[in-house]
Amino acid sequence: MMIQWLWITALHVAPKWLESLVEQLFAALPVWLTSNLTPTDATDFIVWPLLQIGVMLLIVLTVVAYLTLAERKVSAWIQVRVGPNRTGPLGLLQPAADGIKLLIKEDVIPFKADKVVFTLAPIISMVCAFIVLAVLPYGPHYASITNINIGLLFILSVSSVGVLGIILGGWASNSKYPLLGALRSSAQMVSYEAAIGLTIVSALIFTRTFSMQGIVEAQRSLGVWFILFLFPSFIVFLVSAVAETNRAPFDLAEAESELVGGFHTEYSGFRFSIFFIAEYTNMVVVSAIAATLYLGGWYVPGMDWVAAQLPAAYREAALTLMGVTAFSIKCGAILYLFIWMRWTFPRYRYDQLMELGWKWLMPAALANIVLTATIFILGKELGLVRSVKGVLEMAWQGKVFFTVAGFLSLFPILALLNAINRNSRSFNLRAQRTTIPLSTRKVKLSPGVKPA
Amino acid sequence: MSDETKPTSEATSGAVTPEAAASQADAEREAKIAAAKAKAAAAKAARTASGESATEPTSADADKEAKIAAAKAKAAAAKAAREAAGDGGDAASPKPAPAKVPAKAAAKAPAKKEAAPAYVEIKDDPLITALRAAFQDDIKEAVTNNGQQIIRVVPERARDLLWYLRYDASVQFDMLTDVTAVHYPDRKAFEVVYQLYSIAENRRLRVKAELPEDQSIYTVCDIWAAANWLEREVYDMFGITFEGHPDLRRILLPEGWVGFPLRKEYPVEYRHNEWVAANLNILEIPEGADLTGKFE
Amino acid sequence: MLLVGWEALFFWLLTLAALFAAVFTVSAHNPVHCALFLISTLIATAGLFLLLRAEFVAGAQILVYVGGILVLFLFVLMLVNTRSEVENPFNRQDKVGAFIAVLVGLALLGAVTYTQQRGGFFKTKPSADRLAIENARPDPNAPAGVISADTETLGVTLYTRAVLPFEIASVLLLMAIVGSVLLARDRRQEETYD
Amino acid sequence: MHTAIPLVTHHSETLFDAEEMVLSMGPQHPSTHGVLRVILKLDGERVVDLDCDIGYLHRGAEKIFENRLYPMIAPYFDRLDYIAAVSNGLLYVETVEKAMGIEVPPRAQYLRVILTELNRLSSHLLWLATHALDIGGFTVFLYAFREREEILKIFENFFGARLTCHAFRIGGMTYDAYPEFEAQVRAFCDLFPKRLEEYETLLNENRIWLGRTVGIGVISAEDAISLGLTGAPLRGSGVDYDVRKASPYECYADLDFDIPIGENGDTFDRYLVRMEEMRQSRRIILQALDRLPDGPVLGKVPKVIRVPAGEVYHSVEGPKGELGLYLVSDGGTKPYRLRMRPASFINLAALRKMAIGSLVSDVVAVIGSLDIVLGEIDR
Repeated sequence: MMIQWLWITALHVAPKWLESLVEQLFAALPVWLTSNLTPTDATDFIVWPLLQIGVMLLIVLTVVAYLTLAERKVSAWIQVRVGPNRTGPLGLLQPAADGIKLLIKEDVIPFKADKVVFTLAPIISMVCAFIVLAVLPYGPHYASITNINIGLLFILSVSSVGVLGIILGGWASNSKYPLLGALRSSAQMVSYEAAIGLTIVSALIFTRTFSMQGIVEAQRSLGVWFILFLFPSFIVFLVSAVAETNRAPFDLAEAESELVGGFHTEYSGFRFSIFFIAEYTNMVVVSAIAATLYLGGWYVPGMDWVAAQLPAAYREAALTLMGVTAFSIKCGAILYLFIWMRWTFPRYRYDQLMELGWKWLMPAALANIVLTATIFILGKELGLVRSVKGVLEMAWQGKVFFTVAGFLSLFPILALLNAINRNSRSFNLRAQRTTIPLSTRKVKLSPGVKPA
Repeated sequence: MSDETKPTSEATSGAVTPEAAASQADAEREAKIAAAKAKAAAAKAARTASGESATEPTSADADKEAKIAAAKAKAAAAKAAREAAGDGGDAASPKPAPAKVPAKAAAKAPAKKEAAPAYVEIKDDPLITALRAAFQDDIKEAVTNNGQQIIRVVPERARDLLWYLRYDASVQFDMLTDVTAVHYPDRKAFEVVYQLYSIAENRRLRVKAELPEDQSIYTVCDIWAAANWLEREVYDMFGITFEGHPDLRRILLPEGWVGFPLRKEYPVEYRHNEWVAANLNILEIPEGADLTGKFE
Repeated sequence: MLLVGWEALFFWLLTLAALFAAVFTVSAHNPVHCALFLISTLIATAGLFLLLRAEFVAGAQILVYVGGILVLFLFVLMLVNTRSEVENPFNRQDKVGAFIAVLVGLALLGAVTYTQQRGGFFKTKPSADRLAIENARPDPNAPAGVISADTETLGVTLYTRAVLPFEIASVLLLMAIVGSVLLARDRRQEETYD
Repeated sequence: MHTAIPLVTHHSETLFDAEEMVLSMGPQHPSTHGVLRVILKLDGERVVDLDCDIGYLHRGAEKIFENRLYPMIAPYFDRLDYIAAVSNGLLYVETVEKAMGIEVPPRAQYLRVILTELNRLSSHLLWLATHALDIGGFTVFLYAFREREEILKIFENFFGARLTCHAFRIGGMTYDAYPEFEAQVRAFCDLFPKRLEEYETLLNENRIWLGRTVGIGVISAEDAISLGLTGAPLRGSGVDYDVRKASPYECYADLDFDIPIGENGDTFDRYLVRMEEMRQSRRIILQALDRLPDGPVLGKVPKVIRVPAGEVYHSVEGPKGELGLYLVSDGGTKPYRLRMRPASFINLAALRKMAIGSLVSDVVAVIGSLDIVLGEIDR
């Protein structure tokens, strides 16, 4: 009531008000722009970023397209098949064919769907997946688009918004399977985001920064990868990351054998392909985070030495080249792991997924924070590590200490998990025998009981 | 199950209840049909009754009833109607007479004879002997054919017999392998066939109950859970009503289908055009079309 | 802190977006749409935090509110009768609501006027506190690898000076969780599920 | 009451009330193995009640049987359980032979056993494939199809068909085995155990697989018997009943094999039972190959097949369970009534008992473990 009233009064009492505002705005705009947008500003803040974004989108979309091909090829290899090999040499044009097929398909919007949200959902998914690409450290210097202060937090936040795409898509379809998929997805995301966030906290103890480049630099200055210090955290992250990207064995939101396709059951053609691209982009993002946090990002021990051998003019370029290559290889390895997992494991059940999230990964992540902090303080007290201008410095003794302590901290965590899950059903599954009696024998049945 | 329908081995309440449950409307319909056919049947029945009695495998009792029916068709139809409505006096008797059935069977049975199957009476089997002792004349015969044991029982006691075989007999038949029916249009009857199996004794037994058309039989759902779907299928295919069945719906054919395909009078090639048009929306019925659906 | 140039532009854009989304949040007919507008409001607010150079707060706001709480909102909305359209999103509480809204608006206006009088929301120099933080913050173009002063300040404050309120809040939330679990599980459910 | 911009699309319908939701699973659903439709009543994801809607594939087979000459009926059986066409064909010819008292020559008996067991293997492999696929193990699916392909190649050579195999004739076989038959079957049997181990490596100790199958769809021995379950669902519950042992047909009495028996009656035990059955089938095939006698493959059969009046019930152990056939003859050239006891049909009836109270995902797993074929259920 009030809102309408306010609107009406605002527009009716002074109809000229809005017009004059617009007029003033347009009059002021050129002046404002010239005063605020110097040519250098324009190149720095508009031209360069747009160029970088364009190049990166091109590269990432190609990578994503070929990731789908890689997925199919790897799965074919795992399953002793050939895989796509008809479109182009070795099936290399398959992604293009797939893309064209999806583009020219009929775009169906269900009659009873909430059309606005239905259209919005894939866009949310893809935009969020792509925004994150801006802060990934592909390599040193020119090879990354931007380096923001809260890089890691930014990635987590944006990908948590990306979940909305799945949820809203499932809801807006106005159909039961997508709704179930959306329900599953929202529960799953909330649970596993918590686990991811917590496991990253323990990594932050060593990285001392949220900035993605900063994390790489931290490892570069130490000359080690944090996977050595943070092995339990890495495992928790990896498992949660698979869940976060909705991939098997955690692909409950789509679960084609149960929910027919889950949240994207009603999507077709281009809209479906947007979801598809978003999913694979998310895979790339998550593997990039894992590579950055635990595997040194674009840093490989010894690359500085190699660069130092070269003439000074080539150093930067060589470093960049090596960095980008190393980063791609690391991401590729993790992506391969994801694909491998998908084609090996059966699918979790909804409640088992929740159990894994809340009773295994969460306690492990929490315990790991405590343990890592304790280890860090211990190392600090022993004088093995000192903080210089926010970056850690340590000698080889420190590195050995943290490595050993990191791996040893697995045991208390496992002990804790054992204590928590000792009596749960899933914990005792391995006790299940896998052979069955063969001898022909008559089973003793209780005598038939007459129903009353 | 309510007390009323709970069967016991000595009382015959179980045998009577289907009759009691049959509605008055049913009985009236029966009476009308019987009355309408009576006149025509009387002459025909008189001609065929003697031949029928020789081959009819059920009992001399039926034959006797048939003769009565042939002589006094109208009276028999009235009696059938009364019994269908559930005559209290008749219910108390240990062996309810299947009155209306042979009357109609006799009335419509064709003169064609069947070759007598090689059924051999079972003589010395402790289980069968015990059954005979417990059920007396309700077991019409116990025979073997192709080496397989068959018990024929009056439909009213079929459930009691199966209950007995499941729980009380010396060989407990714990598995109901199959329930099916066979239609004998010339006798105007179905044979409801129960295939039993005892896992412990590795023994099979077939129980058959000859059920007049339009009469219902008791469910055995609560004795063997397997009977649920099997009886539904029999209902679906033959239209036999199983009383006390918790969920008697069509199972293979869609809801709303007309007719029971495995009855002999149902044509092999048949399309229920009305149903197809209404439910599948693939057929437009032209004006004045023949909706019987029989193919040329 | 002066609002000039691009900052001003973004400030106004984000503010308007937040305000309009907030209005639609209460006036939308479909609960899920309401949640969507609420999300927009929160994201716009996060943008405002960014303008204030409080990157950590901005990130945490999106992560916690959008990624966590509103996803749960949507979860609940989908579980319950999702398709019920509220014909009139306003009920008899709207008068009370309007009154409170006006009250809060006046209070905010007063606060803005007050700060302006103290010297500086739109016009003049920033306050001494803010200046201190501004000066403490490293140059934005400085090499990465350093926790932003904002994050550090927040962390230190939260775990030293504000530790008691922080803990009280967490205990309160814990109680709320336990309570809601107890309320949600009725006897019938427990019997069927256990 | 409207805001300035119309933002809201109007939905008039209520999707479901907060308590329960009715979900129609099928007839077009990836995991209902054909055109089964399961109507689930859900509380969240938990199944409160369910009902099976079958009959989408109903072809009136039993009605057709009554109007066909005896030799004409046999091919219809291949189309009932199209996954186990050989077993179905065997059931029919044996029933007629039993009713007519025809003696089948020993070579035909052994060949029939070999082919039936191969068919059991292929059926079980298809079950394993789809069961694993339902639970999300896609790789097992393709592995199992790889081995099934080997069997189908043998079938193709023998029968000329891969799916609706038909070479059994009343009184024996239509033709003898092709020359390389024995070698090919032996080669397959040599390969097969390794492949079985491969599947078991992927599944047996897999925590997710165990989590999805152990304790899911439990059915006690008493319930299983009462529901008339046969085949692996019955044996998985610990009841030792296999028609091949209980009332041996063909030459099964001469062959040495074991019947695996489960204990818990859950999906995992049914899985184990079938896996072991595959090993036993291989044993049977090898033994039968070793003893394969020479001689004719077709016994003395009258020109016009006329079953003497009477009735006979015969059953064989199909891959899905006990396949029974009840033949009532009036002495003519067509059966008066031919009733097939469909194992899948009766096994499927147990779904309700097994799945109520579990989750949607479990329903899929249980349907997979029941190993149903809609062609046989709907007939």
